Amino acid sequence: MPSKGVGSIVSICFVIYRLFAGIEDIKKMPEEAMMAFEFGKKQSLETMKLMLTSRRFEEKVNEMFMQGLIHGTTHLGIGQEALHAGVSPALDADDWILPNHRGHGHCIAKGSTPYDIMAELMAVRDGVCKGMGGSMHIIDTRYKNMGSSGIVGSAIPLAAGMALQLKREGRKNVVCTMFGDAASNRGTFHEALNMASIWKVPALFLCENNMYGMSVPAKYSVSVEDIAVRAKSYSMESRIIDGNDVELVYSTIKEIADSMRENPRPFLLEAKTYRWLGHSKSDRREYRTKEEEAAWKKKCPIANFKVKMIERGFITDKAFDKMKAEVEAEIDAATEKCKGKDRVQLEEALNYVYSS
Amino acid sequence: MPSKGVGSIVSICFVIYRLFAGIEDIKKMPEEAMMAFEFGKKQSLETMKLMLTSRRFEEKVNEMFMQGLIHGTTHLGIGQEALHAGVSPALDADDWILPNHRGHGHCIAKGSTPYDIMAELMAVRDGVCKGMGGSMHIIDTRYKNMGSSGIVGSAIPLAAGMALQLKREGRKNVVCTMFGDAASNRGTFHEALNMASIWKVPALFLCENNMYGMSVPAKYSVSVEDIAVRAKSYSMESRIIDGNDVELVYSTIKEIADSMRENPRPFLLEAKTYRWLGHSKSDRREYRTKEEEAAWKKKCPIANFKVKMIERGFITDKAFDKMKAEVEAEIDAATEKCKGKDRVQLEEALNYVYSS
Amino acid sequence: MAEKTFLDAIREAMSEEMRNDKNVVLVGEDIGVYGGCFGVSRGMLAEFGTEQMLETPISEEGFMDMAMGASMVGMRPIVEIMFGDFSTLVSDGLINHAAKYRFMTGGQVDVPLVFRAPFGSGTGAAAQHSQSLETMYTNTPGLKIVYPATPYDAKGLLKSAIQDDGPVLFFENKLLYRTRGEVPEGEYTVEIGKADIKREGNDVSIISYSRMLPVCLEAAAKLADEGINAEVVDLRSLKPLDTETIVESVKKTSRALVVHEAPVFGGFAGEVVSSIMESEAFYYLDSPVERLGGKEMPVPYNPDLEKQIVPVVDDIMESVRKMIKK
Amino acid sequence: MAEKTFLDAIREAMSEEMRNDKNVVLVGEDIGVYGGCFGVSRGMLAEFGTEQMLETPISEEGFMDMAMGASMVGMRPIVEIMFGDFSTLVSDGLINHAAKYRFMTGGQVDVPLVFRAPFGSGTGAAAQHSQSLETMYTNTPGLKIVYPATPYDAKGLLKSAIQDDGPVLFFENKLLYRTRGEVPEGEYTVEIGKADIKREGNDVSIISYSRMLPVCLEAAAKLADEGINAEVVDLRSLKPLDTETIVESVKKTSRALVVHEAPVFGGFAGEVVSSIMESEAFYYLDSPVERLGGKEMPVPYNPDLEKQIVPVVDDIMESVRKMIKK
Ligand SMILES: Cc1ncc(C[n+]2csc(CCOP(=O)(O)OP(=O)(O)O)c2C)c(N)n1
Ligand SMILES: Cc1ncc(C[n+]2csc(CCOP(=O)(O)OP(=O)(O)O)c2C)c(N)n1
Ligand SMILES: [Mg+2]
Ligand SMILES: [Mg+2]
Repeated sequence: MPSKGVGSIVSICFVIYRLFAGIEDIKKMPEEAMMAFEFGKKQSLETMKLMLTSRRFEEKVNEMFMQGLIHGTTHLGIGQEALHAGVSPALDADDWILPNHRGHGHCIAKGSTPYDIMAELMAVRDGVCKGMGGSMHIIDTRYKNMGSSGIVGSAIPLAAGMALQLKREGRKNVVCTMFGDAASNRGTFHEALNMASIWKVPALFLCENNMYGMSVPAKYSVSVEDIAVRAKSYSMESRIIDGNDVELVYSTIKEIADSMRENPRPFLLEAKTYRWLGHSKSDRREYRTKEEEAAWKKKCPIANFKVKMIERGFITDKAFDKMKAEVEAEIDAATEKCKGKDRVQLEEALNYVYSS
Repeated sequence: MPSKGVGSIVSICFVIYRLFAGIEDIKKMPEEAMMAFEFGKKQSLETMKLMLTSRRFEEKVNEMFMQGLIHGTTHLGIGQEALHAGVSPALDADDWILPNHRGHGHCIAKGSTPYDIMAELMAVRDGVCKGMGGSMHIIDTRYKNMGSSGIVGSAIPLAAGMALQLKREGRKNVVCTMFGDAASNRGTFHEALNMASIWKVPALFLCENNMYGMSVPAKYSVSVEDIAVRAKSYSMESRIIDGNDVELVYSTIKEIADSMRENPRPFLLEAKTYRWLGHSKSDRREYRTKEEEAAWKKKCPIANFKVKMIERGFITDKAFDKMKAEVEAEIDAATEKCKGKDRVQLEEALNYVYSS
Repeated sequence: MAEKTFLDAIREAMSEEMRNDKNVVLVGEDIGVYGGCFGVSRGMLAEFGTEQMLETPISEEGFMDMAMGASMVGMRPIVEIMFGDFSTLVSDGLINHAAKYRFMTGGQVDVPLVFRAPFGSGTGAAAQHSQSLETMYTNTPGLKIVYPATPYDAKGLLKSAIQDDGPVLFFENKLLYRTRGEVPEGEYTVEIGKADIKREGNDVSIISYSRMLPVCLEAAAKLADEGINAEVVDLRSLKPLDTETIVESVKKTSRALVVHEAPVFGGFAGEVVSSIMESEAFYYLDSPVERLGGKEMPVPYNPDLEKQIVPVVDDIMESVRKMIKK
Repeated sequence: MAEKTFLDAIREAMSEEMRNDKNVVLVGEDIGVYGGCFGVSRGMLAEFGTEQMLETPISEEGFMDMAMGASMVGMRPIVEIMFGDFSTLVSDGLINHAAKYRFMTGGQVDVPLVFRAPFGSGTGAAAQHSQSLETMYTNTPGLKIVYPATPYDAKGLLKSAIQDDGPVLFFENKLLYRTRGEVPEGEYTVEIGKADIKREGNDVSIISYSRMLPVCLEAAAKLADEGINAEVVDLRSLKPLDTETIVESVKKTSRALVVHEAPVFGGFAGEVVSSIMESEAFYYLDSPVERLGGKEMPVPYNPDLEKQIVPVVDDIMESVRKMIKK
């Protein structure tokens, strides 16, 4: 995980600025102030490494599927790395996350190693869930990751409930749950956001609007242009951000989470992004155009951040390639390590059914 | 049911006025135009009779409960008569309604006789549902009343689905479903309004905000001051009205329904009102003050409309008392008629389980 | 020992556990000032305040899931729904989440949640407020289900349920709320998964639970007048089911009748019948095991019919008599 | 006759009925361009357009209820959910509404709705996408439930379901989708409520449905090599259940084994066992009726375990052999 040193200081200044500025002032805030947040070198390098790890991990999972070495199904997050590398590093270690089914990158960013997760996908005992859960249920409580429910939208109230309990215990922690554009049409979204609001729980509802729920465009299924608008139904604050800008994601999450710690309340944050690959492995992507995909690939969070890093003198092409190769080697090694590892047997699995 | 003659003409003028006036104009619309809608004498008398019938019917049901002549439970609508007498008469005969559990008055206004409903409450064969449904399920398809579900909020999507089918068939009819403030917290509200919006179905979602869901104040359970605001989450039009003003209810419903016929789309209408009695028969009303109740009784839809009628020379105190006595006699007679009527037997009831 | 109502027993169990542990929280609609739809929590708000009494909007699915989320990080919620019929609204939380999170996470997470719901007909509340929906859950690994018939068992089982680290469904029956029975003052629990012989006998085992139990006991008392000595087995827990007690009883009596309020077809009795069929008790049977339950129809509002669709004392006596004649 | 897949059979049944009646509408997620999660409706959008193909948001409860509302005023919706596990999200529509509206209204309203859901494990989809949840519904008066095992039955039963004026649950199994069988070209229906003897035999009745049926048939074929002649009964409909065919078969064979994928405890087999227990077939039994079903655990992602928790050919053969030895 990136150190929070340099970035945090900048970010805190930014938060203070925003806190003192009224809503009107924020609107009038000079461009420079809005643009003020930049990672320092160390954090930039760490962030880049995280994004590359997320991307490479998914590529590797894809390869493993093709080779029949992973079974079941999986939902890959390629294209959404700015969220992975921007969210969890902006949170405290004791803050919780609940990514959705497309969440491997978030899980790695919160602390699980590629090995922990790859082992789960390969259903061996070393997997975060001992091979019982698989891709849709990467839960790692060591790193306060309560993972995803395979029932789209059902983790939204789970997160709200966790936030409620943290608040009851007087902890200054927040719960951040990620869900898609399509999930915002579930009744659970409505019920959970209403209760989160009336009980003022520190839940950060992060809608990763990647424009599609499986094959269905949000433009068709979501009756409103910006999902953030739905916060009004719950007297809840909200904001819309470019989900492909890792510095913006980081600083926004940090600002909101820190403010929630002091003054517990929920927040709806909408991050616009795009998933490059199909919904799951069997998707032919007939529902969208190659042009649209190409346009979004131009907004690649990694490529764009790389340009900035080069501009700022934080990285060279060569150093970037080296980092990429290192990440690749690391993930290859983690994957190799999974092979031949033993799996949980029936007797042991029976122990997980009922609490003892 | 009141004739739609006089009132309709005024109402149509009003609608035309509003249609030609843009949104901005409506805001600037002179007080007089907003106040323009008044019932003529005939419609006033019919409306008053409907309100008195609704009130007296509920009083009678209450008495019957006390005497142990009706079993189960019931939710009385006393105080909400302006909605009963304002909504269905403003609709066409082929428009559908789906009142909630507090809906006897709506059922009568749509066409069922007090006898039809009282017979249902007394569980005799002549009841609208042959005594199978009881107070929470007064459904009378002869009058396009698809009645209430006992599961709060579940009739909202039912109504949206009915509207969808009417639209598919090219009918110029609307479906109006009534639900409470508390029902707006169910996930079904969210899911149904979203789909109603994307499919542009002619569903009029009428939230009867009587400030409480059982013992729970809307101020506590609903995270927003005005439920109508929630329409924004679905890019849906909405409006808030005084639900105790029968002329306003009538003209608003008429305007919206007529406009939906031409241009099918959903609408969220919030009517502020109050239920005078407890939630159901066993309610001690410890959750609200006598002062609040008294204040709302001053806003009695019947008393206030009576004042207007007297001012307009449509009724005298004496005529009013006579009407009241007539209504009372009518409901007493209907109730007496139920006594000793036969009930459906087991063999017959078995026929209702499966379609044949 | 004091005679208390079933309702008081539940309130006492909750109150004791809430006093012992501030993380035990009652969650539900109108549980505060109103005291709950059936008065179960009447008076509790004064003692426990809003910190332990979480009054919810009408958002069953949402508050069940929220309670579950809270339970994964330290709360021990008791979730009350007003009518068991609204089980349909919380089944995703219970079946897809509460029952599975411990398993799916390889044991990382426990869900110490109690779900309380009143079932049953007999109050004139019609088809959507009168069902007995235990079979929505009995086929779900990961859930425990208890369904007590007496105030004593209600209190003891509810305390066990609250103390259990996994999800437990605690089913109540509206018509039992006002029934009375002995409830000791002190702390005690009843073990989940143990049936109880509520009356001993040699001629037939009448196996039942919840509201049908007193009806069976009444039938047994009347059968005694006819010289028929019925044993009445109260299952108390449906899951895990105490097959041992059932089998021992049937081996002794050689006959069994299973009685519940839910419709016969697809009802829980099928499991009980099978458990006898699969045990050595099968070889002791003098006549086939029989089932009595609700008729194949939604619960009618018509009170004459409402009475006719659930088994009554006469039905039980008649079944037993026929069985014994065979 | 043409050999077709189970999946084609379903598509054919829907397409034929949709051609015959514009009010038959397929409702569900990603059913259009995508062709449905498992490809059931692939290609149908081109023929039927959005008028008869209603692609929904992820709002299972809402679109089930909307479809039901529409069905009360003329639509004949076929509601598809992606995974049968999401039954939990539509159970309110099915149990509290679709099953009851005709009854509660004294016959005023019919609900001609078909609910289609794919169940079952074996695809590595883990605990929330692999269940067999038929018992959530089998105890609900007002619902009919079919669960075919062959393409022929799938087409015939689905057409009957669509033509039925009441709610019918049509359950599918993912592992059957690609299986092939003969499906006649012309119009035909299979009556709801009739079981089918898929293999005749005299030594034991193996009673099953859906995905376990081919497994039972394979076991029966192998048992024949050992000189054991098993009869295989395919229930096809769970509700109404064809007790007559079951009873006749068991009277002939004197032994019965009931097999399903859902966990044994609380599973539907209990109903089948009871129906035998309560019939004259009981007196013909040479050994107790046995059940085989899923293990008492959520479906694990680990593929080794996933295979071990459902009955396989060997389990069935072993059970039968033991039964016959008795
Ligand atoms: C309740 C439910 N309905 C449907 C599905 C099948 N499904 C899984 S992911 C998905 C799309 C979700 O879209 P979105 O919420 O936008 O997240 P994204 O996949 O785009 O990240 C669907 C339909 C499911 N798992 N749960
Ligand atoms: C899903 C559900 N939850 C709870 C109940 C019990 N209940 C019946 S009416 C009611 C209050 C409804 O309040 P509101 O929607 O505001 O309508 P009102 O009674 O005020 O007209 C409650 C809690 C129910 N019938 N259904
Ligand atoms: Mg999406
Ligand atoms: Mg209300």
